[in-house]
Amino acid sequence: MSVEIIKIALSLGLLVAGATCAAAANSEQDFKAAYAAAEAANKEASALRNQWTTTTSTLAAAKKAADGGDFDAAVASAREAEALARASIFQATSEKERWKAMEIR
Amino acid sequence: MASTIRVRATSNGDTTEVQTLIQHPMDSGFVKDAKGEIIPPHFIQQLTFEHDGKNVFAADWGGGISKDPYVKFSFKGGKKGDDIKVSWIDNKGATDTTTARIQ
Amino acid sequence: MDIGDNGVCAARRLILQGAGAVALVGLGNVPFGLAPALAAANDKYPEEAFKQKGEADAIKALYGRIAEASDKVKMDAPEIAENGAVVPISVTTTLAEVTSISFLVSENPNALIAFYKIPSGTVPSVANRIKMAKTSNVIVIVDAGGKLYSATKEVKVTVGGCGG
Amino acid sequence: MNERSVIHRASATLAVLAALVAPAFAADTVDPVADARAFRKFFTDKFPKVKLEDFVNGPYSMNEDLHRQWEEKEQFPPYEFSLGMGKEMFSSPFRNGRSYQDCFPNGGIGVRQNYPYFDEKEGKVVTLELALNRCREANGEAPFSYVRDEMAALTAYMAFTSRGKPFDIKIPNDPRALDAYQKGKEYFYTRRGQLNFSCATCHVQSPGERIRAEVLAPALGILNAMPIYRSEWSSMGTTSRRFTTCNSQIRGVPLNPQDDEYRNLEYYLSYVSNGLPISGPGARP
Repeated sequence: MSVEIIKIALSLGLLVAGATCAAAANSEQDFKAAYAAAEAANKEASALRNQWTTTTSTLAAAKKAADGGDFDAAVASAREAEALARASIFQATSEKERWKAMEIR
Repeated sequence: MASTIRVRATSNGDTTEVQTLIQHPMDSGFVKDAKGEIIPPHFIQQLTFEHDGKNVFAADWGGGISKDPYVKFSFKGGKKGDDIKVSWIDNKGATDTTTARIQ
Repeated sequence: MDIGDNGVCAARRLILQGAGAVALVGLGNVPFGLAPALAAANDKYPEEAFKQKGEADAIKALYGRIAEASDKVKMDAPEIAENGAVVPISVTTTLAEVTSISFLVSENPNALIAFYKIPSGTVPSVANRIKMAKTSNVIVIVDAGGKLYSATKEVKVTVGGCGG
Repeated sequence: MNERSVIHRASATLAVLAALVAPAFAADTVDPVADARAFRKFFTDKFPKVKLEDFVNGPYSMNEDLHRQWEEKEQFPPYEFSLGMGKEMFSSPFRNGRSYQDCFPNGGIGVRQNYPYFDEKEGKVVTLELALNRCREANGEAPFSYVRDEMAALTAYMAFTSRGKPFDIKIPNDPRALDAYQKGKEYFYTRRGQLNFSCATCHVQSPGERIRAEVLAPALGILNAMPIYRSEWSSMGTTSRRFTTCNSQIRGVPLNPQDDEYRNLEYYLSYVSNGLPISGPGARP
């Protein structure tokens, strides 16, 4: 499990780094790629019956920014949405066994 | 159609206790709906209770009374089997009246 | 997921019908069947008092007099309202010759909540359920023997009764 | 061999057996009877002053100031109109002349405590709300929304006719039933949503405490009061509405009402409250 946590932490760290470095010039193409990745992750969370409302709202924010032509903001939101979706997937996976710790016996 | 007014009136021989619950939105005019638009004021303004042709209790209400309003009071007199007449009118002019028997 | 407030649908329909009936009679008129009952109240609705913002203005508009605090006015109200939308408040008094009892909430958009006429023979004791926008003083005023007496109590509200 | 030694030997054998199987038992075997016993004990130990049958009154059993407000409300409860509407709906025939009464044992009166049940034909849990909509559809009527007033009114009336009757949820001798129960339990304890809360986080670990402004209800007996009039909603809510709003409050996307997960959850939660009286319809802050 701890390996998983590290993975998540790493990916979140990379995301932040990515968002700041790329601030110079994100294109519609960048947005589309980031958005597709976020959507795919959210779909995976849905299959695990564990979507987060914040993923949905962040995806919507990304789309809105893109519609307004602000692709930097759009890409940042899409990446945040992907991170949220990945966290929800991680949660669902780790809870498969972890829930038992909470059970009243 | 079912009345908007529910009444429970009970006599202990000396006084009669009257409880009333009324189905009404009691919109104050200060609340916004899901779309962010103000829900216009819509509330009961006057409520009266009559026993034996005499007014025994009357309320003037603003929009600060809860939805589906409730009120309780007691009056001296009134016996089992007597009628209590309850009427209301709201700020849009709608009304309802019911008669309940004292238990 | 918050479900829209459809709880009032049935009531709304009924009310609209009522409004239609009034429109036929003529706006602003009281329909025939009800006239005797409301005439019995023998009083005009104190529109101005209900429109006032603060409690001082509301009291002035309603009575044109000032109230003094009295321990003979006993108010029962919760310390913390379970929800501002429904706060049970009741009052009872040992004062004689009571003609009316009113309820006010200082911090509500309109302070005056209710004004109850107490004919002779009716016990000076009322329970009702009111809305509170936020933590506030609740004031009860009893008109007894031509003088105004009041009781005040703070009720804490953690969930306001003025939002959805 | 006298009686006493028989008992001795038998209990010794049991003890050995228990010692042998204990570890595996705890990890893998599903034992609803033991679960329900432990569940009840947890709450009665945590709240020694609350009488067992009072747990069905939720937060009102945990807080004195709230209890007084509740008593005042119960003098003329806010679910009164819903109850009246439910009674009228329940006794009105469908367009084909049949009615809800034809769909339920005992004409639907005094049966709420037996729902949900495990339907061995379907191989799934059937809740009262689901049974009501199936009844409508079987008689050519459109189903009601699971989260709105009509469903709340119908279930309010049915609960009312069962008031005081203890929950009596059965798990038939069918591995699928045990599986549904176990899945319901898993759902109850599984953390979800961005807040990383499970149902148990609020309703096992923190009942009686305030989360933001609300006093949390204990999980024991929580469904006995359904449906509920919530002051916060200013309207009635069904079990489906309660489950879906709980999910969204912890920032999880709710599933569809009466999805298998919710049906199983209701099965589990009702089973562990077996023996506690039906108190619905209820009023809640």
